[in-house]
Amino acid sequence: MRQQIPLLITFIVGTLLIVSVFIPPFGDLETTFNIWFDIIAVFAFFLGGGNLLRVHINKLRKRKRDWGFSIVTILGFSVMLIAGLFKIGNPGDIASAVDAPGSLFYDIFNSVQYPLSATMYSLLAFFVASASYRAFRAKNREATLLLIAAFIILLGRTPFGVMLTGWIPDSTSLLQIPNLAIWIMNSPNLAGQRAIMIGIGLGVISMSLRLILGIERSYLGGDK
Amino acid sequence: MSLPLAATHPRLSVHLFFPIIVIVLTTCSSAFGQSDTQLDTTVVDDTVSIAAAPVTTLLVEDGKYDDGDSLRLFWVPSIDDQLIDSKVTGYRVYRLVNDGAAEPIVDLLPGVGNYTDKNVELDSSYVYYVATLTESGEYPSIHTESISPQREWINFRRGYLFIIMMIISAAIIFYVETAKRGKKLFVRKIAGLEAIDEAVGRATEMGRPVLFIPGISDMDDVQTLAALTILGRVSRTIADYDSKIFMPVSRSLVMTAARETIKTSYQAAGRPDAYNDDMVNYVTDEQFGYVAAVDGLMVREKPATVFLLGAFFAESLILAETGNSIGAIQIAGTARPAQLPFFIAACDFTLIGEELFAASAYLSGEPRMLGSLKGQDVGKAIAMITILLGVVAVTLSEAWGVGIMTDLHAWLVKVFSSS
Amino acid sequence: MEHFALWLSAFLTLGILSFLYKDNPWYKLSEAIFVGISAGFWVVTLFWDNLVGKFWDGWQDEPMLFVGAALGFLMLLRLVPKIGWISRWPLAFIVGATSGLWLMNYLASNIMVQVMATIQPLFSTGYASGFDAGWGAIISSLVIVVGTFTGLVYFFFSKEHKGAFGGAARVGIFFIMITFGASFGYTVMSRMSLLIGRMDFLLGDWLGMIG
Amino acid sequence: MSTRAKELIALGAITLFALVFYFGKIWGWGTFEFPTWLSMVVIVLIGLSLLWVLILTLKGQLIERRVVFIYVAFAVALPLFMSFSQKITISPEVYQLHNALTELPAGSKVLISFDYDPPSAPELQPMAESIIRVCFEKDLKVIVMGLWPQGPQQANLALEKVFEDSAILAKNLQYGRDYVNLGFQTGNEFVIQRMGSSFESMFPSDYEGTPYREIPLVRNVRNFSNVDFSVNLSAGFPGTVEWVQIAVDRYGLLMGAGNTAVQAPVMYAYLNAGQLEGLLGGMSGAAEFEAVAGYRAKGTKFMLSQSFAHVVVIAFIIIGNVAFFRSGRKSKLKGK
Repeated sequence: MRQQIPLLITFIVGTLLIVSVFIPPFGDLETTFNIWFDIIAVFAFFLGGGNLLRVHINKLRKRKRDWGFSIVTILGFSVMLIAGLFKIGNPGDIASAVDAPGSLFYDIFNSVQYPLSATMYSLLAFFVASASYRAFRAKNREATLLLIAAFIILLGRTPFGVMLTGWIPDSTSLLQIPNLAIWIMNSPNLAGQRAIMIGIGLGVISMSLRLILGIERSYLGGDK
Repeated sequence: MSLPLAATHPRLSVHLFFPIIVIVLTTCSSAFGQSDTQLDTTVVDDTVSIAAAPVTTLLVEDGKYDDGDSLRLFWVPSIDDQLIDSKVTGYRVYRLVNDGAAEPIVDLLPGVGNYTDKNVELDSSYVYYVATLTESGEYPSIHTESISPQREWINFRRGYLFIIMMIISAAIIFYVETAKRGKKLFVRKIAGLEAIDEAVGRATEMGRPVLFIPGISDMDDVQTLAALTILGRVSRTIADYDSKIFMPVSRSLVMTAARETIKTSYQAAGRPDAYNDDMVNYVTDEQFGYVAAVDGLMVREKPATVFLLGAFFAESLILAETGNSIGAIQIAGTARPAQLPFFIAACDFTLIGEELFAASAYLSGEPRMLGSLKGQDVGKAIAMITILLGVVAVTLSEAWGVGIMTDLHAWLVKVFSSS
Repeated sequence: MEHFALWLSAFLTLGILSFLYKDNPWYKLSEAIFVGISAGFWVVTLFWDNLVGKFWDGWQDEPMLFVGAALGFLMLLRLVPKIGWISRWPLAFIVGATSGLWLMNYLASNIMVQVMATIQPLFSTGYASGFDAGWGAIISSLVIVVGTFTGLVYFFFSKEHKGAFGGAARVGIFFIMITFGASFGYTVMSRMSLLIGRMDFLLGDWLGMIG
Repeated sequence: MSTRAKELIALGAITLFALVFYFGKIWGWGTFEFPTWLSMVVIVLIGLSLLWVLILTLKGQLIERRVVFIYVAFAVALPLFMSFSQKITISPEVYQLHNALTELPAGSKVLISFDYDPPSAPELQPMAESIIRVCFEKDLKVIVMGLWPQGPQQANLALEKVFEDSAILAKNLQYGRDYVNLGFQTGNEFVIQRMGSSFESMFPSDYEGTPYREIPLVRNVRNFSNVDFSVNLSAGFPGTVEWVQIAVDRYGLLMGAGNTAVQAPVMYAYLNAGQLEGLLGGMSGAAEFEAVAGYRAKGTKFMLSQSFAHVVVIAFIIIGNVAFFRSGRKSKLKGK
């Protein structure tokens, strides 16, 4: 029973949503599902947020390594909760938008969360460089193609690419690096993207069918 | 001069075309004795007022293949609706429900000639008219006839979509059944998946944990589901090897589902007591906050093996490079094409798109699962044949005007644009 | 207050950047703040947008929302060990719905649209002037068709990559590699501008050294 | 000396550096700029050090990734101080925008719509600053607005920046008379449409809450026909596409645009069809505009930073391959 009911729910809901595409009166099911999902996600958040707190309180209580930082996390979490749920400092009191300019919530977001987020994002600039250094090596034919394509696109977007091949006459202007870069983006790149996308489409169909039909059930009642 | 201009500028050609239609229509209507003096009567005393002609040939019809929840309006825009220096500032659609009072329902941009009213109910009747708006007033058109929306039970426009879906699904189910009956099916090796056992084994030998990241999307992304099905197999191996796994996640629902998955695997391996909820922890929904925490965990816990499977966005390279720097074996996979190059660059094995979805079937080694992979190939074959056929057909038809090829191409277009 | 906010932002920015050197207390502090604040941010946002905005403000008009809330409530039963297994129901619901939705979406947008887009003439004749496509265009069209075709061959699971089939698969993986190289090169530029923005904040807004 | 001590010294140095320059900022030190010779020296040094890394690699010594990080950091940071500029070839569409602005008679009204938010600021903010600056230099009146919620904020930042220039400050420009910020309005393309008949209906009051009719600059501006030129700075939807389709096509507004590098390619179609009077694309567009306007500011510096960063990435790809071929392609290399 414990296994059968979930499998049945998955089957019925999945089939219903597939069929709804062809039956106009069921057309709203997708929207309905999305709203329900959002609501379920909020309830699940009690579990997630609770888990976050529990982990850090445990760390604190058992004086595990780095327990001091757990205090900071708990404090940050509570401050943000109080500021947002009670809308502290909001210009229009409780009726105003939670992130109205001037509120504590808004200020913390701007001077704490935004710089943190933007900086974490900007780490990519460093990692792009280190990955290029380490990984773009002509180890074999595939890697060489990857390297050449990346190199041309990169060069094509800097003034050096223009200078390097500017002497090539207009009759064979395709060989000028900026033009070559555009051609790569529009032709071989497009072809590769399409193959990958069609493949993904089929993968999703097969995966979804396995789930709906209950062949794949490792996430629920396990494989026996 | 005007002809090539109109040809290169579709909107302009439309605007050249409408006046002609309107002239023809007005001539016709006056010939039938319906006086169109409305224009004259709306001339107002105010000298700054700008009069404009109302829209013509306003038609209303039931929205096809819907739940009886739409009505579609068409009209020919006002003759004064010009591309440049137009007097017309827009159109306002009015509606009379069950012969009640007229109410405005929407304002539209100039140049617009249709509107779909999606706020209608099955049992009511509706009458519409459209007013041309200028800066000084409104110039209403005649009313439409009364209409009630109809409900259709089947969307025939998507017939071919249905057929294609059935063919692909049938192929998959057919091979699943064939395999179930014991027929051996060949599936080629997928390097990234062959490496999983070895990678988990390595973690065990080194006495270091396995880190599993299921992407940053929630359970409403099928990539997350794929990641969880793989987690089912991987955690089984981990349970067998008595390795350790830890899994920070960025969604509460994923946390719940992942716990369920790992628990099940440990039970299946006969070691339910070794399972512990702390294997999976929620961190934060914030994309880069999650990344900051995972990066920290990576350098502190030094996992021997890192799995990055699921939906990844800009953070893919940050995670993969950090994982690389601690010398972990990394197995990555995503169906987001933009992130694949970063995984290719920084990870040891990468499951490219479709391989991510095939992974759990492949790992299970179960005949039924492998059958579904074979079924997928049928879909690929259909796509490939269609592309070849279509390209040949359209080329022959465009270059040499081969009639049958034109028909074939037209049919393919019809089939594949039925979505 | 303005000074404080500026220094706080700069402190946190440098804290994250310090991770590039190695893991250290400064980074750990920034990370702890980040996790706490952002988790709180999302609880608050989800609370106001979803629970209040979608459920509380909507249930009078849409009583079916209670089904969603009930499923959400079942989720919480995990906390009661004895009947914790009921929490699989909402999960099963989500898995079913996600599978059904994505199956159709991917069929329509990934397969049908992409196949359709690939069906283009290799060349066509103009009304009077014979072929109106130059060799460049013909080659480009051929490359797209061949690349898409062989790329799909690469993804075939049920046939060994041997012989002519293997050759095609190899051409396919070449195309896929070019694709990866191209998108890598293409993204490098936008990634750099993010860092430039942060540097501008540190050296300009904070320290006022640059204009 | 132990690593720990070195780290503490580095930390102390950073703190000291920050404190010194922060108080310097408060005391009014102003900005720093390398003279050309110093810029050249810096570039030569970076080049030489890269060469040295190459030689080390040839000798079989691989550098670790933190060295790569340092190069990226310097490649991005140092050009921000350089007055030296790379030779910039100016695209015709940049000239076109500049000419369109400078040929306007003094007193003409220019509408600038800020349709982006902070993440796109590195690319679009330099454009905003130099465009506003050119307007003020030519005594044009500036009306700013935003279709993105954070747009007007970005506009204010840009205005503040422009007023730091003493030449502009000396003009003693008045808010409300010479420039105005109308703020943000929700509704995306419909805002543009309604502005076609009445600005006031969409912006009953400006960013600071002053009623539209009480602002001298816009009191007589009814719709697009009272605006002489417009510039749209856009990072997506709603943005240039919507402005072109509605304001340009329907109301005949003259418009130029600035776009992020990612979306600029799409806009060339409008440029070629004559629907746009000029286009700036990404950081290079901003740099080119500054070059035409005859001064150097953020755009040029950012562009320089970006080019430097690209060169560094390219250099390390080459070094990586040298390392690989030197090792005889034998073993699978893993940079530390």
